[in-house]
Amino acid sequence: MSLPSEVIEENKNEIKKDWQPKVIAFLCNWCSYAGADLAGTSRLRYDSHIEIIRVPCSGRMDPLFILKCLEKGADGILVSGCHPGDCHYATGNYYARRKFATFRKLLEFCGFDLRRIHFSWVSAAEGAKWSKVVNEVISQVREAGPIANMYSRRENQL
Amino acid sequence: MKYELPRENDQQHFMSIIEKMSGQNIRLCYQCGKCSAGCPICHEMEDSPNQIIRYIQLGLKEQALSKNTIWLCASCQTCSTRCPQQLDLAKIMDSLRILHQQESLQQNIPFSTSAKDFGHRFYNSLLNGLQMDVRSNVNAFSDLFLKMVRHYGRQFETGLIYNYNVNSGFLFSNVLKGPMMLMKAKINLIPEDVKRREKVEKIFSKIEQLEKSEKEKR
Amino acid sequence: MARIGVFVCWCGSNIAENVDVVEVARYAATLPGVVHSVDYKYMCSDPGQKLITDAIRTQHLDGVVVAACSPRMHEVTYRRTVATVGFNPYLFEMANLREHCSWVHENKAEATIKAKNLVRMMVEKVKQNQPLYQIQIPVTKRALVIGGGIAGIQAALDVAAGGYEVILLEKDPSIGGHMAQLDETFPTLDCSQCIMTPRMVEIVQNPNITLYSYSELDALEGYIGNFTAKIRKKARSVDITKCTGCGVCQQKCPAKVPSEFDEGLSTRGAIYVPFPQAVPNKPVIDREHCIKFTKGKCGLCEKICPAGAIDYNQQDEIVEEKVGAVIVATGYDLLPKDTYAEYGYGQYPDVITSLQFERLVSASGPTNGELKRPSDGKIPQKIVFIQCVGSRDASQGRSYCSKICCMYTAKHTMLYRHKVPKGEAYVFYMDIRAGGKNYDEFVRRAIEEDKAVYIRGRVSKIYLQNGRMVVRGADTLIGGQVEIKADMVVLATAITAPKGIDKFAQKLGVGYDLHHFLSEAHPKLRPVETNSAGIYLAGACQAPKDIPEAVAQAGAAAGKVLGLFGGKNLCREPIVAKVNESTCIGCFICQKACAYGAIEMKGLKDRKGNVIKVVASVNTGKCQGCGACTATCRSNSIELEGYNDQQIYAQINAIGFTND
Amino acid sequence: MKYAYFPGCSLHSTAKEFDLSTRAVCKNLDIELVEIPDWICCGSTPAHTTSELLSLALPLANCTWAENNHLDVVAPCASCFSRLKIATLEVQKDADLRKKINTIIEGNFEGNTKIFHLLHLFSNGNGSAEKLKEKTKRDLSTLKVVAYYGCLLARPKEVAGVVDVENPQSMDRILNKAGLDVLDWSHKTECCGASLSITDKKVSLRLVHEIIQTAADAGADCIAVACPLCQSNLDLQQSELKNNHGHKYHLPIFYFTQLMGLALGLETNKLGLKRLIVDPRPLLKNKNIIGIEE
Ligand SMILES: Cc1cc2nc3c(=O)[nH]c(=O)nc-3n(C[C@H](O)[C@H](O)[C@H](O)COP(=O)(O)OP(=O)(O)OC[C@H]3O[C@@H](n4cnc5c(N)ncnc54)[C@H](O)[C@@H]3O)c2cc1C
Ligand SMILES: Cc1cc2nc3c(=O)[nH]c(=O)nc-3n(C[C@H](O)[C@H](O)[C@H](O)COP(=O)(O)OP(=O)(O)OC[C@H]3O[C@@H](n4cnc5c(N)ncnc54)[C@H](O)[C@@H]3O)c2cc1C
Ligand code: SF4
Ligand code: SF4
Ligand code: SF4
Ligand code: SF4
Ligand code: SF4
Ligand code: SF4
Ligand code: SF4
Ligand code: SF4
Repeated sequence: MSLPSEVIEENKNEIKKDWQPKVIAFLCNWCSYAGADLAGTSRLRYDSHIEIIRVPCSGRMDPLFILKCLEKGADGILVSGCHPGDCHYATGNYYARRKFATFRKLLEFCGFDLRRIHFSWVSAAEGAKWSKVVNEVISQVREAGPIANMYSRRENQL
Repeated sequence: MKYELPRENDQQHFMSIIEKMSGQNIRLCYQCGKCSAGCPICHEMEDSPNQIIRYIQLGLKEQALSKNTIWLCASCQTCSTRCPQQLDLAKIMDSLRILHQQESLQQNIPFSTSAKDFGHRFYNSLLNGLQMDVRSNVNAFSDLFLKMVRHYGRQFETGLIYNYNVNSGFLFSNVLKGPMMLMKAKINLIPEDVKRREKVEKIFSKIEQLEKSEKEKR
Repeated sequence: MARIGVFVCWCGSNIAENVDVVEVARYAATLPGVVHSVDYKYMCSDPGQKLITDAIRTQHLDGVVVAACSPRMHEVTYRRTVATVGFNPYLFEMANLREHCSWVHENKAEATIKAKNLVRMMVEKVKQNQPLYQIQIPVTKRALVIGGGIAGIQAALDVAAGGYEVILLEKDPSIGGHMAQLDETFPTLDCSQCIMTPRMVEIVQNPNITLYSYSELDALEGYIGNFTAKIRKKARSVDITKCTGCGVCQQKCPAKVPSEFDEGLSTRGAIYVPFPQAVPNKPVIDREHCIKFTKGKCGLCEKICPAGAIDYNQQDEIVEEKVGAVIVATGYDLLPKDTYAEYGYGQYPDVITSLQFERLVSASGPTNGELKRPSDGKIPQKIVFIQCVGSRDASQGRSYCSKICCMYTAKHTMLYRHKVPKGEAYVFYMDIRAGGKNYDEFVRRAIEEDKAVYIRGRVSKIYLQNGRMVVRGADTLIGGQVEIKADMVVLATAITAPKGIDKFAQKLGVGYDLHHFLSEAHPKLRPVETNSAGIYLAGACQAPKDIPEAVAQAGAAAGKVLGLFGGKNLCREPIVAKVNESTCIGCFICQKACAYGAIEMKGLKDRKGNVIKVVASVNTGKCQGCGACTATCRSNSIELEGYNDQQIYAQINAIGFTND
Repeated sequence: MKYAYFPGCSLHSTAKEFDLSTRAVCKNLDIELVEIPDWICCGSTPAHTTSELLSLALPLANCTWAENNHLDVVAPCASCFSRLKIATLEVQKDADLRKKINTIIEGNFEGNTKIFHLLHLFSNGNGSAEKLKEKTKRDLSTLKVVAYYGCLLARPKEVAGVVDVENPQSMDRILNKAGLDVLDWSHKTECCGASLSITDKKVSLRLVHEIIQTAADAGADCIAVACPLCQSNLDLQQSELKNNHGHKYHLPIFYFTQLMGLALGLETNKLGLKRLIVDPRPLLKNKNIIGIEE
């Protein structure tokens, strides 16, 4: 992983006082994106430190997207798709799930803090679930701290 | 009839005890009755096998353990083989019997091999034995059987049948067969000599200790 | 250099209350490539839309970002808007500031930062967008219906009524399917053949319908609107153009074969018409059993046929038909009764299946409608019906309910009582499933008026005692065993998917479930579509169904086909995968990932026409735009238009912190 | 072929004729049986309805010897077979349990030994069935027999190793090879209630009655069994049916090995025919299978 130098500069060692996490979520168009819309329509409040990238299907997810996000300074990742059996594209979410599980193992093997990486199933009707998932994910990412610290720790070890 | 259904917790508890003992998921039973339909002993049972499962599902422990059903079950496995939900009912029956014994809801019939005790027991059985039901019969038989094995290393049928009749009170029914069997040289008058008797005794006592300590842990 | 326009919407106060929209618009203007940035109260109102079209024209924009509500709300609106001024609709994107931002975050400062981030990400994405054009697929307006049961017949008639040509394919010598075998039908007890035969005749009379009976599908190629079906017309050994249907041949044929139509309760010749009302009413020779074909002798039918229609040398014929849509209506099978050893293993002749019972009571059946039992022809005075045989039985690997057997068993008890007024009918059931209009009333009638005795419990064994069958079951309501001495036992054996349907489904590219019933695209909202565009389902091939449901679904499938044929061309969103042929290494891993079979092999040729390389190629008719292939390709050679790697990476690259 | 032989308590007492005929037939078919020295009782039903550990420890104390001597075990008693097989299956599945049992029995059982019922020896394709057919000396084709498997030879499926639990065939096939007229019937695997014969006689009598009656209805002259408990239950209680159910039957209950022995032409006194309660000799004489004086 190449490191954005300015990030290292800024966050040399400890958490800056006003640090806020940044979580990137990849949502499938048919279920989770619609679920997040519903959370909005229902005015369910949740932590704002999450930004959503729309993909047609969780099966579109390439693990490299996740690495790229981390490289760009995201502190946590959430991938969310349809429930098993409900995939708009029949099997996409199974693929995603399988790929994701393997990928997580790999990250774990590399000593990566898994509190940063999450997968969930949220349907178009589950606005409340979406807001709950977001809050849970973000609170875990908060515990894990700024990703930059991880990079700088690595740097120090080298 | 009216049953007070136990609170969810108690209910779970009894069902999960049986589930743990038998390794069966009791919730699978959808009360189709095929087990009872095929059970060769069903006629004689106070409650049919599927009803016993129902009691377990509802957490009605008293009901499940107090019926003669669990003692009449011949372990023939017909039910287990044909159950559409693949429940091993015979195993559940085993578990209920074991639980019953463990909880000593029923006092076991004592047994001794000494001549003096025989006489004593014989006399006692004349007084009380006649009212005994299947439950105590089965218990008595199992008990005696195992004590024979423990003592001799093998089954000693003459002793078993003699003792059983004496103890159960059904004094004359099977003893009558004795002479006929002897005539055919079917059974031995003297127990066979197993050299490892002490070893067998050791197995029994070890298990006794193990189970006792496990029970205490619970 | 890009020329992007950003349009930030207030949505009245919906967005503006929690997001500083003016600030967002100001910020957007600072982003590289953004040449125009405004905010407005209601962007989707007419004046709002005009703001956009005017800007496109005056500012010569090559990208548009509307920062407003969810694209699921207004993406279509704005695509239309920008298209009115000749702007490519796929150069437009939306940032979701309402559902994903203002409505869910309270802190205005935080929400404004987030809004800026979202806008920045979209601006970066839209820079990567390429003009895309709707895919126009020409549609062959002819339909293929596979399976000539009631579902297939109904579907064929409905599509034909819409004025389109239909090809109806039936593997058996006659159409009719299972319904033709039934006696009277629930819930109204009208005679099955009386209501069915007219429709069968209509099939041959309708000029829009071509019937291929005794024919099978060899292959189906192509995609929605453009299928090619290879159909094998099996050799009938009878020239149906000459045959007059006089039937002499089948009367004289010396071979005796168990009749499929009568479920083995009667025999037919090797040359035969399956039943008198068959359509077409022309015989076929069953070569497996014909003495001429097996032993080289006989030839009787050829000698006696007055029309000279017999042709032993006929060959299978392959025909190709071009169609635009396919309706699959291949129906069901019944579990054979010999699956249950405890129920007599097919050893006891008087233990029969429900379909055999239908034949025994049918006026056209082997006993002319007199209910005589198979073993000795006696009229059974006591019948036991057993429900759920092989259904709801995990130990048999079938945990599903067959859905129709509760109803037809109730019907059977009625038919029985109508034939044998003093007879006793017992039914062993687990639950009675009679959900439907007038269905439960029907079952109650069987119990209350026709005196069927319902016993709640399963049967464990049937055995012989003094030559009489004893049925041993349980009545769980009284909590004990019951035994009934029966003259006849009818097993409501499970409805199963036809044997070999899995292979057939693979041929079509249609999914199937654990039990080999064909899979619909969505159980509630797309119940007649499959995951393969242009292929639809009707009848019991999808799940056990009774006639009303099979007919309703057939009509629905026909409706879908008519909808497809009604438009000029088929328009598809251009969100499809595209292969980079120069980098594709032809590994076809993408093919495995595609649930729609949209990825095909394509040979790249040099000038002389030699194939130099085989690469993947996406059939845009089949591709549904899921992107599974894209995520799988190891050489990055397959991209999903609209969500390609550059577009997603552009968004990711833009996630960094807002600087001001 | 060499096997560790576990006769079990019954074959040393009530079922001596099963032991005798088994040894005689195996000898004739070149199968060597080595009796497990100093074997102990398998615990049978009482053990497994009382304590799971006991029901595993007792059988495995015997199997250990066989395993140490690299022999598979054969047990003629269906009950012993079932207990032995279940015990090995259980400890194969659960290594912790195996360790526990090993400390109890003070031995080391790995779970490698295979457990066979005697029926399997003649039906598992090792050629002895063919040998039986070749060596057949007496013609038994006039003898109408039904094969009775009872519970434990058919159930549970994994233990009994049968293809069709409702209609097992192994004994039918052997008897066929031995030249008998084997009839189909419906009570092959119905329980005879042997385990209740002492504790609740009324029940077991009724079951015995049903089985005997169905066999007679099917036209059988006799019943073949492969389990000493079934045998003694059907044989002993038959005489009492008259008192309790008003029917008198005279169906000899053979061990299938006795019928094999007859077919192989072995001397009748080596097969223990006299020891059966329902004396089979009149029937056999009647059918000219054995001589008047035998
Ligand atoms: C005993 C019984 C009684 C019933 N009674 C009633 C009743 O009273 N009322 C009621 O509403 N329903 C009743 N039903 C249900 C009824 O039979 C079905 O609902 C109906 O037949 C379903 O029609 P279908 O066209 O889907 O399938 P089917 O009737 O099975 O027709 C399928 C057709 O497709 C053909 N086919 C199969 N595979 C291929 C292939 N690969 N290529 C070409 N052709 C193929 C078959 O030959 C057949 O002609 C009863 C069912 C049974 C079993
Ligand atoms: C408690 C409950 C739970 C359910 N759960 C499920 C479930 O989990 N899954 C499932 O598949 N189904 C479920 N259903 C069933 C489901 O609700 C119905 O199948 C479905 O809604 C039927 O849709 P419909 O369009 O036929 O009727 P409706 O939803 O009733 O729609 C009829 C419409 O017509 C309008 N209308 C009525 N009369 C007139 C008129 N004269 N002029 C103009 N408009 C008129 C009505 O206002 C209404 O909008 C459930 C039903 C209930 C009651
Ligand atoms: S057969 Fe199985 S599912 Fe049916 S009632 Fe008995 S235990 Fe329950
Ligand atoms: S195992 Fe017991 S409950 Fe089951 S069928 Fe046999 S006797 Fe009945
Ligand atoms: S475009 Fe969307 S956000 Fe803007 S006014 Fe319309 S509905 Fe509201
Ligand atoms: S005899 Fe000839 S004309 Fe008549 S039905 Fe047969 S084939 Fe057709
Ligand atoms: S040739 Fe074949 S079909 Fe014709 S009559 Fe002979 S057997 Fe029948
Ligand atoms: S429809 Fe009725 S008989 Fe058929 S499987 Fe379902 S419940 Fe059983
Ligand atoms: S597009 Fe990619 S995955 Fe597909 S064949 Fe080409 S290289 Fe392989
Ligand atoms: S985008 Fe989806 S449907 Fe299209 S080719 Fe790729 S995997 Fe198949």
